[in-house]
Amino acid sequence: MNVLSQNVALAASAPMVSEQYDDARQQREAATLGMWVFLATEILFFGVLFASYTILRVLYPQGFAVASRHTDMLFGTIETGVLLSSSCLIALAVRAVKLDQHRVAVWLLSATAMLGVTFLVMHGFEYYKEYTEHLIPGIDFKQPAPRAHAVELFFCLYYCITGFHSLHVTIGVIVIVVLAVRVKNATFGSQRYTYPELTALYWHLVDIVWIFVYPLLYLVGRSG
Amino acid sequence: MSTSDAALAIPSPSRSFWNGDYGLRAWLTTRDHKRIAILYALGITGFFFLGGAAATLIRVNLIEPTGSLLTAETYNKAFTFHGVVMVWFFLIPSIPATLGNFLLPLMIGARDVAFPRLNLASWYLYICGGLFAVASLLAGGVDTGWTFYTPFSTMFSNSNVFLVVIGVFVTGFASILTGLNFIVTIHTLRMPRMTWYRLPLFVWTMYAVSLVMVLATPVLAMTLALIALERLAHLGIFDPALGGDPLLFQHLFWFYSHPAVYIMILPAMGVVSEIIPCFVRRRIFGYRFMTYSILAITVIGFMVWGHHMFVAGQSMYASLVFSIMSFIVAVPSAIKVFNWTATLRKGAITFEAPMLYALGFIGLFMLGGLTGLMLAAPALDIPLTDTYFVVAHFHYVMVGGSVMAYLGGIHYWWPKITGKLYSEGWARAAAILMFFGFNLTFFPQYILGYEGMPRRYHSYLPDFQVLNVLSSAGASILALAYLLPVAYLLWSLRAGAAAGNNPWNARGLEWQTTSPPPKENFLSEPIVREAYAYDEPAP
Amino acid sequence: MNAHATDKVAPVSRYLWVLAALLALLALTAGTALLKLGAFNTPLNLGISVAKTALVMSIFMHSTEGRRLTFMVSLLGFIWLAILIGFALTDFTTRALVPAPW
Amino acid sequence: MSGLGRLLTDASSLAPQVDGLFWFMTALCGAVALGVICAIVYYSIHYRSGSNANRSGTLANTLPVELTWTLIPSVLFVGVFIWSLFLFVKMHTPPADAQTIYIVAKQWMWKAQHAGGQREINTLHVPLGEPIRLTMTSEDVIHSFFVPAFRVKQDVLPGRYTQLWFMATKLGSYPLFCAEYCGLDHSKMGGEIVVMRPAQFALWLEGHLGAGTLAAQGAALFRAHGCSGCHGANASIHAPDLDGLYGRSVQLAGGSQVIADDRYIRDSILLPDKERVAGYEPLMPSFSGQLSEEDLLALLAYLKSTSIATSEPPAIGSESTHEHE
Repeated sequence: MNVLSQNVALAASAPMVSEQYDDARQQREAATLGMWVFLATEILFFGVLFASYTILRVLYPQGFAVASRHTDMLFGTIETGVLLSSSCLIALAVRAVKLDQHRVAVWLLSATAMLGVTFLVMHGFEYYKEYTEHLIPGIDFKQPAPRAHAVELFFCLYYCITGFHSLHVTIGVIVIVVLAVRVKNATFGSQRYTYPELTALYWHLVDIVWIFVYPLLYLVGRSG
Repeated sequence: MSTSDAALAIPSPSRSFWNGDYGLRAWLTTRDHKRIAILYALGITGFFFLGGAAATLIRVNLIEPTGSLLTAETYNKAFTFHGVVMVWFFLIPSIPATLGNFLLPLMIGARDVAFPRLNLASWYLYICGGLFAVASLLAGGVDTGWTFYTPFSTMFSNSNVFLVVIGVFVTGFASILTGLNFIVTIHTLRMPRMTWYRLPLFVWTMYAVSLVMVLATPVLAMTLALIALERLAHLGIFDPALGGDPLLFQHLFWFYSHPAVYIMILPAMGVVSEIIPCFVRRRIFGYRFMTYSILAITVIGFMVWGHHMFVAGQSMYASLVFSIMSFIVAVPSAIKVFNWTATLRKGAITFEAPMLYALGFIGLFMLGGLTGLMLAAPALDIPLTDTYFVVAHFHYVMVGGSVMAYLGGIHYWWPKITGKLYSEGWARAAAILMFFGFNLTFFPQYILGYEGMPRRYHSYLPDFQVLNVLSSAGASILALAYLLPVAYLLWSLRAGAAAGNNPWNARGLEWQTTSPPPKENFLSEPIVREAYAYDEPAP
Repeated sequence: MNAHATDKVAPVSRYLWVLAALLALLALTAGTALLKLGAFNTPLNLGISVAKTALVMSIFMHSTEGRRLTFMVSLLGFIWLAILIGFALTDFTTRALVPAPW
Repeated sequence: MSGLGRLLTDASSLAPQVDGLFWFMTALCGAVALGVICAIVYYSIHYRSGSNANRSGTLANTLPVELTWTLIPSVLFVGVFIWSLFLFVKMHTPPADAQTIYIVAKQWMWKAQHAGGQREINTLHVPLGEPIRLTMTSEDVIHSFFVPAFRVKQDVLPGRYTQLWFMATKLGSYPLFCAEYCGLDHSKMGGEIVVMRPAQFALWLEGHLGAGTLAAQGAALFRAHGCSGCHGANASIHAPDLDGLYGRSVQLAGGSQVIADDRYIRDSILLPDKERVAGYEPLMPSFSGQLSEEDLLALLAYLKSTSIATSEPPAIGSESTHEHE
């Protein structure tokens, strides 16, 4: 992510069009397309975890339902709301940049980053709670039967998925903070908004991943 | 013909991309796609000979049924290193990262790729991953085989699996970023009149291969990351002792590693599609069908991975689905072979070294492909899989196919890249030697496999010895044939005649600039016409 | 594309409405998860997730507004993930059927 | 090449059929390859630069040609696929009257258990002309049971049973290989399959009797590990009666049904709560780690034997047992 966004960003924010491009429009199209291709690879990075989840859930349907009930649905739901809201805010921030409303954009970006941090902090609490409940596979996993095996497998995936996702949130927050600073310095505006747009695309993808994580990890077997 | 217009060329060495900023620092910070291609070529050549050294150990060990040269442990580490290095550090980046990097912008009339800085970053990732692989060797090697099957790789192997897995993970990012770069380049940086159906087929294959790299490599990277985590934290997703499923690993692994075969062979098809029309002096037969077949291979190639798992304990029904898909994906490959052959008809064929490599490619690739068809039939795959039949099959495709095409491409574009002509006689001799050495090495392995000799065997029944000795004899010829080009190509840099801008009188935009090209690729705007317009005079 | 950026900016209300819809879908998915729907819980949850994703991609990410290429690329990752999961499931869902039905 | 003869023997009922497909495809592929190579050589000579061949009249419309060489291979491929499909299904479907022999693989040896309790390592004796089903599992990593002369191969996985069948048709001994890379001594993990006349095989079985039949060993384990304490006839705890369980359809607590086959019984011993029978409390502890793979197979043989005694279809794998008791 870093290499790409920096590269794309530098290409987009450079005062002149890079030598390989004919004009700014071509450069912008290239950067946008590059970001979308990158997002496709991100989906497949997460896809491995989702595929593993699907297969293991097919093998242990009831075990996964039991395991899912160990997660904190209230936290999960609030976290989802937080990410959805942050997604809206960053979309509005890009809109503000395009309208040269720099102060508004900085505020919106700061709020987005704050929501991202909120998400991470809440997740930290969740991890702590699971630690106290001995739900850490391989390190400290003590669950009474029934279905301890499947519960352990579920939590393997739980940590891989949420950990990998939190890594993305962390990177996103950093990128957004950098963006906010640069918007404050009026680097971007109605004539140059590729970098803000690409940052937002990335953040939306992080949100989309969570939209699927939420029902798959938190909502299985809630009714049973 | 080959030097006819050398006299007309205006040698302008001061403007070439080789000149200008000299020095290590200038090269290591370059953003010029042509210099990055040279950097890749150096890395790839190094890894090719490293992997080749491992292959030499393997073949020498197998001369005797008891395998007396190496211990079983060293042998296992040798074939693992051979596989890992040849697949990820030679074959995958070979044509795309060298010839692709060099030629793609030239062929579409662009000044560079879309993200030059990213391009350089890819090279650093590739080298960094390679260093991890070499470090794993220095630390004592890895004994899992390049396929890292679980639970052996996660719970049983005591070797440096972690290091090599990290190496492949890192180099995977190089692959992904190169693919991303190429896709964006082809979409946005084509010259105004360079429409999709005027693109040389090499560019089409670069586009297809980029799609595969972008869509498959992430799956490998994450799967290997999970392997690393299983070793570190005993996660158990792939470990049956903890309720996981080892076949899940195989599915994820082959979801990448089968399309990876197309990463290796599609660019080779692209190179051959450039060489043949040039030396036949004719348009390629069925250009449109060639593009459709490239796309068909790309997409359907993602739906056949289960044919690696017919005896692995996969459901019988899944095997049948993957089997029919594997037969289907063979059709577009067959079309390509027929079209290349049909291109020869009514031509005026000359047999310079690149053409010899291309013809060798067709023969060897066809044999590899047809035996692949036998392996796609699950009833035949049962006795043949995991034997030398499979080893022979994929070496025909990857070495007989990809490496022959890579060398053909290097010879074809060498005058463009370096501005020098190599010794045609030596080049032809090497190509012919390679063809025979290759067949002597690998054809006996088909018979060995049919007789039932399993692969990855450090020692074997005496019954198999005659064919193994033949194979090792072939390998020594092959090794010599691979060393020859290094010698005469390097010699040409010193003593070769000036090549001129278009020594083969080829079409394609890359031949309209100087040899070697200037840093900005074109000093004057090239003229775009249909690809392979050999029935019209060169512009 | 050459036009000034302000020409094609959607009103703020549109974003807020979409957020409201997303939060409503979130409430719906959390609520129905607590109902005993048997085998239908998961498909319903996933259906709602797809709807949410469609909203985010089309409105927030503008995936349908620019070039058609962008839209196609935006689907690429999902399609390939479907290939991965779909073909892998052909194995895991039919393993128990050992004897052939014919 | 003396080896060719020994190794290429078609010593099972499946081998000639596999060979038939193999040689058909070899001929087909060879014909295609030969055709293309001949075309390349002919064109290369005839249309070499400077020859006075007629070069006029190149095809303007290539579509018909392209379609021809798209459709013909497609039809051929589908034909071969269908042929292969029927053979593949046959190779996967053991005949109903096949005797079962149990195989346990470990780094780096093959252990076999006959129904009569006879055990052998790295050698497997089988009777001529009788279908044999191998039920196989691994104690550690993935191995693969490969007998080239029979043209059969099947990976052997830890934590699972896979099966393979063959019917030997020629007397003699044939090499057995491990075909899936399994670590240090992978290449040494072999042995031989000895095909004997049924009468001789019976004698061999008699001469190698172990501690009772496999089912009897299983019954002993059933008592020793306390299984009978709950599942036995006079047990005070409410646990399902296992007599005649094998092969029956079981109603699970989740509402679904499952056939009590090898996999189900294995999983129920090791992961009792994975698929619990409807109407019983989840009281059974996991026996994971307490029973070796061989013990599990003995228990399986015991449960099967109770099923055979009570159900209609005659003895699967118990014939030899009765003969020699």
